[in-house]
Amino acid sequence: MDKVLTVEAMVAKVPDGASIVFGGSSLSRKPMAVARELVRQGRRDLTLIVNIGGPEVDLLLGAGAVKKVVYAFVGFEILGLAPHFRQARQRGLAQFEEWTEYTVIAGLDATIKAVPFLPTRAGLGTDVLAVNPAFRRIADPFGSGQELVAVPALNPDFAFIHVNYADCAGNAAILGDTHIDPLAAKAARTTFVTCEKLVPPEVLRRFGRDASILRIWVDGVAEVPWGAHPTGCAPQYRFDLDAFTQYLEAAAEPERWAAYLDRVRQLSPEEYVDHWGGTAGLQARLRV
Amino acid sequence: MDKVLTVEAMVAKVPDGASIVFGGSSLSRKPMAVARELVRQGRRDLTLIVNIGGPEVDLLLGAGAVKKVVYAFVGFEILGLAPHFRQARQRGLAQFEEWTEYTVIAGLDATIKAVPFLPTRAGLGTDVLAVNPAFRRIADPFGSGQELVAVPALNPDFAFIHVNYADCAGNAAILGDTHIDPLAAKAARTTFVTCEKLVPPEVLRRFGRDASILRIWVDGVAEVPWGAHPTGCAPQYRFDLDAFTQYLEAAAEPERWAAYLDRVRQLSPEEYVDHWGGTAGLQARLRV
Amino acid sequence: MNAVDYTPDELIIVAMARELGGEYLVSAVTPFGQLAAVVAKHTHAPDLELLATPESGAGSDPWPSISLGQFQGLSQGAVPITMEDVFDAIFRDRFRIWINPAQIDRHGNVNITAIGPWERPKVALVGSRGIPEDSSHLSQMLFYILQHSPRTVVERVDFRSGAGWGPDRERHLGLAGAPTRLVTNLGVFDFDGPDHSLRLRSLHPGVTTAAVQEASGCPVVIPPDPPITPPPTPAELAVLRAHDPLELRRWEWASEVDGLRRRWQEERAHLPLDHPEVRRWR
Amino acid sequence: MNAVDYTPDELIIVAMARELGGEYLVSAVTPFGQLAAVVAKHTHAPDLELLATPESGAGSDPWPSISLGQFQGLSQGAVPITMEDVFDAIFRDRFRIWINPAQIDRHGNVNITAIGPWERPKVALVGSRGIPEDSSHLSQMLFYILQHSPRTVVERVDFRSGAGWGPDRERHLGLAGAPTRLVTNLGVFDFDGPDHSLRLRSLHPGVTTAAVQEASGCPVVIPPDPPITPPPTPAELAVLRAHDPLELRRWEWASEVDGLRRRWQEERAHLPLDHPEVRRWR
Repeated sequence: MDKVLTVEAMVAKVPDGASIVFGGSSLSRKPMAVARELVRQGRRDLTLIVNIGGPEVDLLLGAGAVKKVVYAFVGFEILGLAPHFRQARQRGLAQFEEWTEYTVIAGLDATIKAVPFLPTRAGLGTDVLAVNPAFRRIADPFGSGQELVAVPALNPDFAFIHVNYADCAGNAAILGDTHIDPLAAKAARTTFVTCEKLVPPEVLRRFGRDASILRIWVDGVAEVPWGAHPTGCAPQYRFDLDAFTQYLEAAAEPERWAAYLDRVRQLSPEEYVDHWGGTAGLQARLRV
Repeated sequence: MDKVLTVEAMVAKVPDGASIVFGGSSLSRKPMAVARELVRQGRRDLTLIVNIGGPEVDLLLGAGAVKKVVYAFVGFEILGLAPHFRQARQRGLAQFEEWTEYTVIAGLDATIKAVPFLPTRAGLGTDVLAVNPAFRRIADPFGSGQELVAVPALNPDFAFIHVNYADCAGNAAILGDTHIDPLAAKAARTTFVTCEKLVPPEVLRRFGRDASILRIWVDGVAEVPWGAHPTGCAPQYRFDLDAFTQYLEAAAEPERWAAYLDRVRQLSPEEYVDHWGGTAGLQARLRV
Repeated sequence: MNAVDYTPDELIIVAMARELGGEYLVSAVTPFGQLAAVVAKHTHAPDLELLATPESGAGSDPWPSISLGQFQGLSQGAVPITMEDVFDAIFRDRFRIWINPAQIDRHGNVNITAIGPWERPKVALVGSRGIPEDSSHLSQMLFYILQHSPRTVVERVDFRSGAGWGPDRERHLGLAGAPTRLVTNLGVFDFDGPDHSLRLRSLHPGVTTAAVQEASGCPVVIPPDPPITPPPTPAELAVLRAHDPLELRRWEWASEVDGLRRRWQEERAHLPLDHPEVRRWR
Repeated sequence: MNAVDYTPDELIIVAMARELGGEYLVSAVTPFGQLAAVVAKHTHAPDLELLATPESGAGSDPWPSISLGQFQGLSQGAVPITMEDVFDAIFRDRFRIWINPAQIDRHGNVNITAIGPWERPKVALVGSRGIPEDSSHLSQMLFYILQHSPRTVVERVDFRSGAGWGPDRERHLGLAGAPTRLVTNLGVFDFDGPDHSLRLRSLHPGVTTAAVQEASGCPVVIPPDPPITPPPTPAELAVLRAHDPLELRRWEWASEVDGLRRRWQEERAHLPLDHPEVRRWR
């Protein structure tokens, strides 16, 4: 079984208006090649679902590709606030639904477990319940009097995940933090994996429990070296402060941002690596 | 931090009437040294919680130590039915509550997630719902009309788990199937781990994700070689058909069973190994 | 083409194998179920993902085992997955399993819990295990019975460990987890008779429709001129036999105790069981 | 005993460290939080289990990092745990974290979501992240603020990302997740004033009670003769400085951009980052 395809072909399968859950977390292992390709192909009206979102959400908001964001967090961590997320929130340029870290997990897990909701106490006593109309309050059916939050199932059309290694059948190994990626892979109707390197199945199996995404959940896989850049992908590379600085400078001014987007639209995944100095240039700055 | 103690000292902390969840599954990695020690110390009125139970449940039922069994399955797999479980069920010698594999998982997970219940569709259309009074039927709070089973939280007083390797702080590595052991460790008020071999913490960490039980969940750890015997403990040893044959022959007749129990009461964990030919004798038959 | 020699157990396993296809996690609980998956994978269903044990060891190529399932998975470098992974696959319908119930009834309800009333059974069996999960979520529910008789194929099971057709299913489950196939020593069946009742799909070679009806404790819908179950092909038989050198399938079939002991002693000689952790720590 | 030289950031971190104890998983989100955990573990709280990143790498001995958290965990052979493991630890109260909110109010509600109304904020911040989970389950809720001012310590937060005291807590949560400590650049506080209100526990050396009240946007309960926060010991300072050779704590304190760049370039020289997978595949 061979599920290998290009990132262009993956993204071509995503219609306008689709809902997408992204793997990774903040500045780590975000499927950025996919986010760029969504911009290149001019996708519109997307619903993005993230736990700890960052540059992927910000880029797509900045490109006008987004209708709605479901999120527990969107930011650039140590680099500050996400500029387009901030702007879009403040100007009402898209719909936003604030969840929390565990409720995003629970929403995906509800879909995985084929139930319409999962209960939690998380969110009680906060204003998340006031601003997020997706949740319901329910009583403990066993009569304790405890009130609970019913978290509805999240049903993303697509999951996009970037991993260290995968095989052609879609088995995938993540060597560092797995974040929500295994959950996203199981919950989405269609799951696409990009990887730093394709390896033979017998090599992939050697990663043992690091091979945390099983092929039965995966519909397509693409080898995209530096596919998480400018976010990091441990242990291969760390996040690229230079690239983020450029991004933040561009985002600060409309004309520069338009030029930045033009460049995103022009560069194929291979050209993108060349633009950043090729493998040698990137490794010199980013390998650890 | 040193949590090392003997299996005798662990079991001494278990009062009559306690509820215990056992790790392992059927003929694999059952904490049998603990089950034998519970018999030796004459514990009574225990509530046993198992997913795939087997010889540990059967021994304790046969010793009259059990008030109630919560189970999805109790049997000897390829060796047939569990003789004392069968007898106790047929003669009403203890209370029995039939759950299912996932609902046991969900009951433990509810405790871990600090909620009084978790919903599932498992059990709908079966007679498990008719005979198990612990469950409730609830409606989807989001109004789909779907009926669900509300699985109540399982709150075991103790978890007993047998693993391949552990360190003195209670970190534990399981190399084969983990079964419900990580869940049991997290859900119980007090968790005790027995292991084939204690190793230094820096060695334990090398097992990576195979170190699936973190010390924050563990209250005590004991080195008990062959502690799962006569069940198997991959990759160290497989189950002991000779020992099971003896057990089943003894269980078939009251006098022989009394003698069998006498022997269980006489042998310390070390003497038990000697009785079975010592390490050399056991390895000759059971190592793979 | 020459006729191929095969035994009844081999016919049953091959008939089971032919029901499997697609990309699913397939559980390995019994020798018959394991071998059906192995035969399917090596003939018409290469995308199946076989487990080395009921709940772990994905990506391996295991054969049936009395006690070596986990060892095979470890030795073959199979990916150790968790029970939660398996149930996720069940709930998302990415899982297949051949279930061998003690009783099955004309509407596909199955029983592995108790003969007689649950509260005080005549024979206490084992408990519902994971069948409630399977029978509420899978789009294909596969059963086999090695001794088709009025005691195993019944009008109504004593206890529903798994949900067949009936008012509860109509109300709560619909097609999710509904029974789809039964393979016995007499033939292949489905539940597409009137009112979702047991129906013959094919007769095993040499079996008559009268024998099927006589061996069943409930009416069986029998179509006119039922087809004959196609016999195993040489390719199917070759795969099957290569993956069961100790003939564990015969043990499941006949439950000979001496045979179990001999196989338990012999089986560890048949696998290259050489786990690095064992070498490191011994 | 000689007086020990220390800087304000070091005093704050040590005051934070002293609040930690027992056997808990401690998350590493910010340099201050990370260093507080490291100082505690290497002085009075050896049983703490430090994470190398917010959600993984247990059993390591990490120091604060701009981008190397995961790499440290991998290089040190830390056990990679999952987000689910972390939330299980939160729900079972085996977890501790120092949270740095944008606003905290007199009843310990905290805000990292938005300044101004949520629907159309004046400043959109980041979203509640995992604070709702912490503030409904942990028995110890620890907050720090590096710039104690009427904009950060307020009468009422613009948005409750985390649940302080109030009618919702009384009704649904009780003590689970209730705020317990606030450390700022001026002093150490709790919420044990009347009606669970903000109360001074100790003043940092040289700070007056008047300065505390002036810097706060809400009344602060100030006991007569409040104690002075004990300065860092030489042992505490030694641990702190050894684990922050690039002085990332200063960056969090001052947010100097050039400093970030320099540290990003330098930090990879400071760790023996040598993961076998990198060697194998490059």
